[in-house]
Amino acid sequence: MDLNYSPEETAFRDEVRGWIRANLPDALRDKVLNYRELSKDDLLSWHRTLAKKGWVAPFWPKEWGGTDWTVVQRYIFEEECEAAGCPPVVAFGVRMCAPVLLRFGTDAQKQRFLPRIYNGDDFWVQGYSEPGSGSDLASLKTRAVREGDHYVVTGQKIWTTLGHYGDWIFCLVRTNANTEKRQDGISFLLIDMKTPGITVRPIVLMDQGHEVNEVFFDEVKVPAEHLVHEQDKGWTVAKYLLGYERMGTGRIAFSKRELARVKDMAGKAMKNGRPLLDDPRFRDRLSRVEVELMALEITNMRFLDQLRGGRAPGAEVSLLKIKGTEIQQAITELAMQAAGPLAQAFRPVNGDEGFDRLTASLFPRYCNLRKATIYAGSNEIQRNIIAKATLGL
Amino acid sequence: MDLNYSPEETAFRDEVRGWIRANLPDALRDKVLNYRELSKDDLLSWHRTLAKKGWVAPFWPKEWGGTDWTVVQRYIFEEECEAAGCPPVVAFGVRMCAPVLLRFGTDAQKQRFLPRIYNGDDFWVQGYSEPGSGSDLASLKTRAVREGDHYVVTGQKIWTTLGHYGDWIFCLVRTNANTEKRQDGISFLLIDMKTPGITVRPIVLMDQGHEVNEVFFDEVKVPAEHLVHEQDKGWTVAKYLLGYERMGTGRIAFSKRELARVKDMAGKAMKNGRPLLDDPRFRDRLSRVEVELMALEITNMRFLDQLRGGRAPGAEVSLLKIKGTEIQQAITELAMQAAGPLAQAFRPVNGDEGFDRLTASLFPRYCNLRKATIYAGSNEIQRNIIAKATLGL
Amino acid sequence: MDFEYSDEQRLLSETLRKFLNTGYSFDARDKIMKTAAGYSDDVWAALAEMGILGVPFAAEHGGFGGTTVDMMVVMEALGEALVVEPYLATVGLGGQLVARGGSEAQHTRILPALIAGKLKMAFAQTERGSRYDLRQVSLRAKKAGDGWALDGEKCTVLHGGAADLLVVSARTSGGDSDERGISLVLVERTAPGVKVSEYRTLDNQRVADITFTNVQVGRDALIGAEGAGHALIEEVVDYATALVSAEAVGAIKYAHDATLDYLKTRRQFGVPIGTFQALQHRMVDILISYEQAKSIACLACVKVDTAAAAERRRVVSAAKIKIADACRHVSQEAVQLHGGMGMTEELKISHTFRRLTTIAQLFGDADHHLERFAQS
Amino acid sequence: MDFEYSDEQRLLSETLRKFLNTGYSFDARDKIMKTAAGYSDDVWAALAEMGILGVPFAAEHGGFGGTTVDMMVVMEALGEALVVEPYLATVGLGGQLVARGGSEAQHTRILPALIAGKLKMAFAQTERGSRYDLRQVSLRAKKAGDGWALDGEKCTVLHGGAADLLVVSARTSGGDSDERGISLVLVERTAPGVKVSEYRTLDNQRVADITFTNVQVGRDALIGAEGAGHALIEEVVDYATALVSAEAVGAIKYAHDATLDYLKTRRQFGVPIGTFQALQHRMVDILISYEQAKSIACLACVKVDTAAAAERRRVVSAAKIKIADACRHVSQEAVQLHGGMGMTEELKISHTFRRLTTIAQLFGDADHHLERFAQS
Repeated sequence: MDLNYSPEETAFRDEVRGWIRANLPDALRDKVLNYRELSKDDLLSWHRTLAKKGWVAPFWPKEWGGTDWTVVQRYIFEEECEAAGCPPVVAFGVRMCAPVLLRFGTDAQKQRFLPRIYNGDDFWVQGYSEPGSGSDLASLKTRAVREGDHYVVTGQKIWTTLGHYGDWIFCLVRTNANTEKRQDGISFLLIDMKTPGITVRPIVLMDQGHEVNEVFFDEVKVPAEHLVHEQDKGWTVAKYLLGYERMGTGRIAFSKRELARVKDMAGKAMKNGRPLLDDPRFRDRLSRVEVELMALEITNMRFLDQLRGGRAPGAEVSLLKIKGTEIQQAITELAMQAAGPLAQAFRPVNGDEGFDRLTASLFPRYCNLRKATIYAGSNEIQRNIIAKATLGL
Repeated sequence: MDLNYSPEETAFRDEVRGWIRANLPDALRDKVLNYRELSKDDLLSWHRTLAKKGWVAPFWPKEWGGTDWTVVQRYIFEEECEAAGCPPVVAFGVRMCAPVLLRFGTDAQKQRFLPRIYNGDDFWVQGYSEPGSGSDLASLKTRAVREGDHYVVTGQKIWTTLGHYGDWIFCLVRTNANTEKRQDGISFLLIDMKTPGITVRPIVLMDQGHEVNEVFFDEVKVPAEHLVHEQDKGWTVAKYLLGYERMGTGRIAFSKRELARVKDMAGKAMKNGRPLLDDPRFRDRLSRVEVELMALEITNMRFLDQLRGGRAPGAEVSLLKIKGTEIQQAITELAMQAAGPLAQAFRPVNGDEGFDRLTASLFPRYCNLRKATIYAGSNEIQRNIIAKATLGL
Repeated sequence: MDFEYSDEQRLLSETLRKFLNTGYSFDARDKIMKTAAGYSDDVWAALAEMGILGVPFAAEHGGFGGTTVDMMVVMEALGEALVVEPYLATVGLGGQLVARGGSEAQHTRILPALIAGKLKMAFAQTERGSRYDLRQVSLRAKKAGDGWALDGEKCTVLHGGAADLLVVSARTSGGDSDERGISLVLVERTAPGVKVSEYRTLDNQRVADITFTNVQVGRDALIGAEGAGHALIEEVVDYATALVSAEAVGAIKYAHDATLDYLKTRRQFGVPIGTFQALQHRMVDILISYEQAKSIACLACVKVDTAAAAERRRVVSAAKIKIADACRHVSQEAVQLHGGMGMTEELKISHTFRRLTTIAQLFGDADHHLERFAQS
Repeated sequence: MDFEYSDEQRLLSETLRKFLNTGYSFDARDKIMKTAAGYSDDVWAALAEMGILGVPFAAEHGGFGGTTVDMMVVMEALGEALVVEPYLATVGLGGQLVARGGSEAQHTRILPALIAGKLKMAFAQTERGSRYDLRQVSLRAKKAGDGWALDGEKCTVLHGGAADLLVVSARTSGGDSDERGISLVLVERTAPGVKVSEYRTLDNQRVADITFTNVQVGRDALIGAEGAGHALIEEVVDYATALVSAEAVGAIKYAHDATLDYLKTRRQFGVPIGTFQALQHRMVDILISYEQAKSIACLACVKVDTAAAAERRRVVSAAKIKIADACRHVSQEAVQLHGGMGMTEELKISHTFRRLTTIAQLFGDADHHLERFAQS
């Protein structure tokens, strides 16, 4: 065991850092670091820059564009991207749809979709949750009826993140309503969002942002060739995907950057004539978060290291999700508290001259991050999974 | 609403304080305040002193010796007793057996037992838990078979607090093993512990103290007149008693005294050349406990106030138990932490000259108080009760 | 001691709640907060009509001479309904400074109008670097002719944009963090040199940054003696802290009820999610937080009327510590147990979350009051 | 970076665990801790025989030149078995002070004997008022003839009663809390003027209060330069803190396993109590604490060998913060989930509870290390 970086790893870090410095546009970085909304173009342009360099999907098989990096290299890369303020690579295509296609897709599906995912030609989103099916995903009702060489899809999805940007959506749909177990009779479909019959409606969250959507399907015709894996066997695909979905939710490198920013803010905010950061009350809460994050950084790599050889991530990612999201939330809370009374102003009513947008974004961010313990399988569901799969309870 | 004490209440407090000062022996007070083990005689002698004054069972009906005090007076009395270092009035007789007899006992039972309980002639203990029946009390197996005018009792009780002091024990026993619901077929028996066939064995807890016991019953003959309420209807009695059992577990006045003592200790212990009490890290944990206790003091009286008119305590006492025991535990933990490295020495190996017994008792007390969230219905059971009875879940 | 609301208090509560249940539904509130002003003149007039604006003021000015426990009844109801009108700013802060520290002339000029709903007030106290420290005042008032000239800036003044009349804490002597040398000055919001930048808050109230550039006021604009404002400020802020503690109790009550209701009605895995023991136990902890918050708020409301300053500080800070912790605990758990729905603008629970988050920090977060409590 | 134990480390672990599983059962330990000495000479000899006493020391003295990660393997195993022998005091403290700060002559005299199991050591550092502050040293060493004379008292010295040789921190110059002026002095426990009051601890180890009355030692009794002991003390205490962090990980592992087993086997209401969701979620939190504690202990063990002093301090304090929190969380939950049985002397879980409680405070509680971490 050696938790120090090797000279090769340090050299790799320098290479990544140099490349980002040369390729990340200032305007984009500033948007990220100031918590501004990123447009579809913002997201895709950075995706394409990474794709051109060959770094957009490091963990894919080498033949499809992967880099064969070690777990440590992947973490270094992630850390450098976050530290520099790179936009995220949206997970739905690269981290979710692609692993599914690689494992379950036909050759034709792989050939058709993987290069386009890699190159950022399509913006993918995820159609899982329904109004009645949140934690209990298997109770989903959106139905797909096979008619000739098409499926006809009718129903509703909810909480579709960035659905308003979506070119394609992968969906779980019910193809058989008469099975004994509800998990049977579900299929995994790829749907072109330009198909007639699809309506996307925004859901405004309490931070006043538009991030999630309802997606309505009204007799949407989906070519049967866009079925992934066998009909009625979509639950197998869904289970496989769950681990990948949650793997990205720990966001350790992101939290490292954000924690550093809170430290910076608290070093500037004054309390009783001294920096707030020197106030033991505030500082200790921050320190405990920092320590948890230091530990989670190691836990994360210990766990990922065990996935060498291509095993799909299992219950261990649930632990990373729980702790990672708790840390993310704690950091937004500390930032808001550091701002103190100044955190109250949200939007100017009469002119915004001199308005401090960064401070104004802290309370909404705290609100927004409450989602972290709810989405991608609530932390309660994650605890159920660990109890069952890891502990055997 | 007025949460200030009235002049009458303040006068009452003065009266109680004066009487205790005149009647509590110094040696007994010192034993209490130094966390020494109290003998049966210690407990009973103070009980008898209170009985002589007429203050041993304030909440009993006036005809049996109650005082007709208001909720506030009862709390003032309790607070003064604790603050002065009075030994506790052991609950099993006065607070548990007596309310049961008052509610369910025959006239003969009341006449026989209540005055003896009042005067401290008998030391009562409680025979509820069994090795296989802790939280799931209704699964108890100790059986009582009716033979003529006796029951013959065989089985085992466990966690019998102060069982080694016991003259009498009230027990839940199974009189019918063939009922559909396990709650049916249980009876409530009063048993003289001098009856042949009873064996008491100590259980040593991790604080090395002897406080709880196993009690074995081997064909113990119990006169049928010592059945309380009807045969097989003991669960009704048990449920009635539960509220009373838990009412005493909040121990707010006790915690007030103990918190004051920790403050005193932390005011004397030095850290970085200043009193530990001035260290914001230590102080804030203490303050939060203090604030919870301030709130619980009001919550306690708000709830007890609602019991005016003689309603038996319900799920609300579960809340007092949960919060009260959490506070008790937190205080013992703060005390141990205040002592720092000095908390390690437990018992002298070679001579005890100058040995600091008070400091040495802090770690064992922390260990001992872990019981508070386990006994009298674990706090998990209390949460189940509130969820069901108060919240309707 | 006595643990119950009086019959009068129960009547007050019923009257106010009846009005809010009918006239202040969640939809009605939604419309109000989206107006330009961010509050409703009609609602304000109705509150005046019902006497709610006059509860704590003396009968001679048209008020009811109510205690802080009477105000607790009001604030609990306003908290449960998430009322956005500038009640706290006007009645709990500005009006109190006048009532407690003002001259008879000031009383007569201001209080009857306030109670009648014709005058709104705000307290301009916080500055950019002052955080929760009431002694930190750098806005200066200098003698100018017969009166005073104010120069400086105030920040996030609660409902400063809606106020007709501001009470401004201004330094007339001493250094920026001295306790002595702070004076309280009455300033018309529309006076020359006053510039108001108004902001919406995320919990749909309003705050304002206000700059004062050579703002001239007369000698009669001072509340109390020159330079001796700090004690009154602390007293009134303690009073307002007790009030928001009560408001929090009302909002926590709503969060408790709504979450319990959701647990009973939301079904997953074929059963109401309230049948899951892990969620039951967490719901119980919400209940415990509510009961403890209510108890400590009661204590604070009683003691701000009856205790000497030292004891008042101690109890108010104790209350705010517990209230801040309970706000945080209950709001976070309520949203979590609501799942995605709890995050949405369309459910009242997300608004309650935001209000509780704000209250947790208002007049000092838990850390601030832990420090003050330790010094008491 | 590399996240796995090496083959050698795995072998070390297996060897030691095999010995402990057979020779150090819970019953065997019970007998040992009830003896007059409170530890077993046979076990000590066996540890020497297996080379466990020599793991961190240089090969030239008979050791294995192991890293702190090698020691982590040892400490985890000792922690899981709750070994009461004075390993930490001898190998982790006394022996380290000699190995890192001592002269060649001291090395030759002490280390081979220690590694062979013929010499036990302890570090007499804590004083009655010093709490966890390593600079607070008031025991005085004054020049006396060719050597030194010691006067003063040390408190709760870990295994001070079992030690043949003590390392005593003594003030040779400066005020009671100065960083400079602290010297390290070797003293035979049986030297004239040394009085040892030995105590059992509740976790069945031993500590001693030791008074020194005009205790005479030679000039060669000093470890390192006169007055320059503080840096070495801090380095070695950081090292020992990393070791007890690893010991805690072993004990937490046991608490996790035993509690999980109890949840699966203890039945109430007709089912194993591990079927109750509220308990499942709490068991998951125990697992998370274990994994996080293990990660931070790994980090500390790696960094005490490889980092410069500032980074070492930061990481060791971070580790101790998390370890202290995890000790508290896991020990309390383990006992709670065991119910009454968890409170009894006869179950190993209650002993694990006590050891974890002690470790949480050893070499500084969470508060101490939070303060140090904030300064780093």
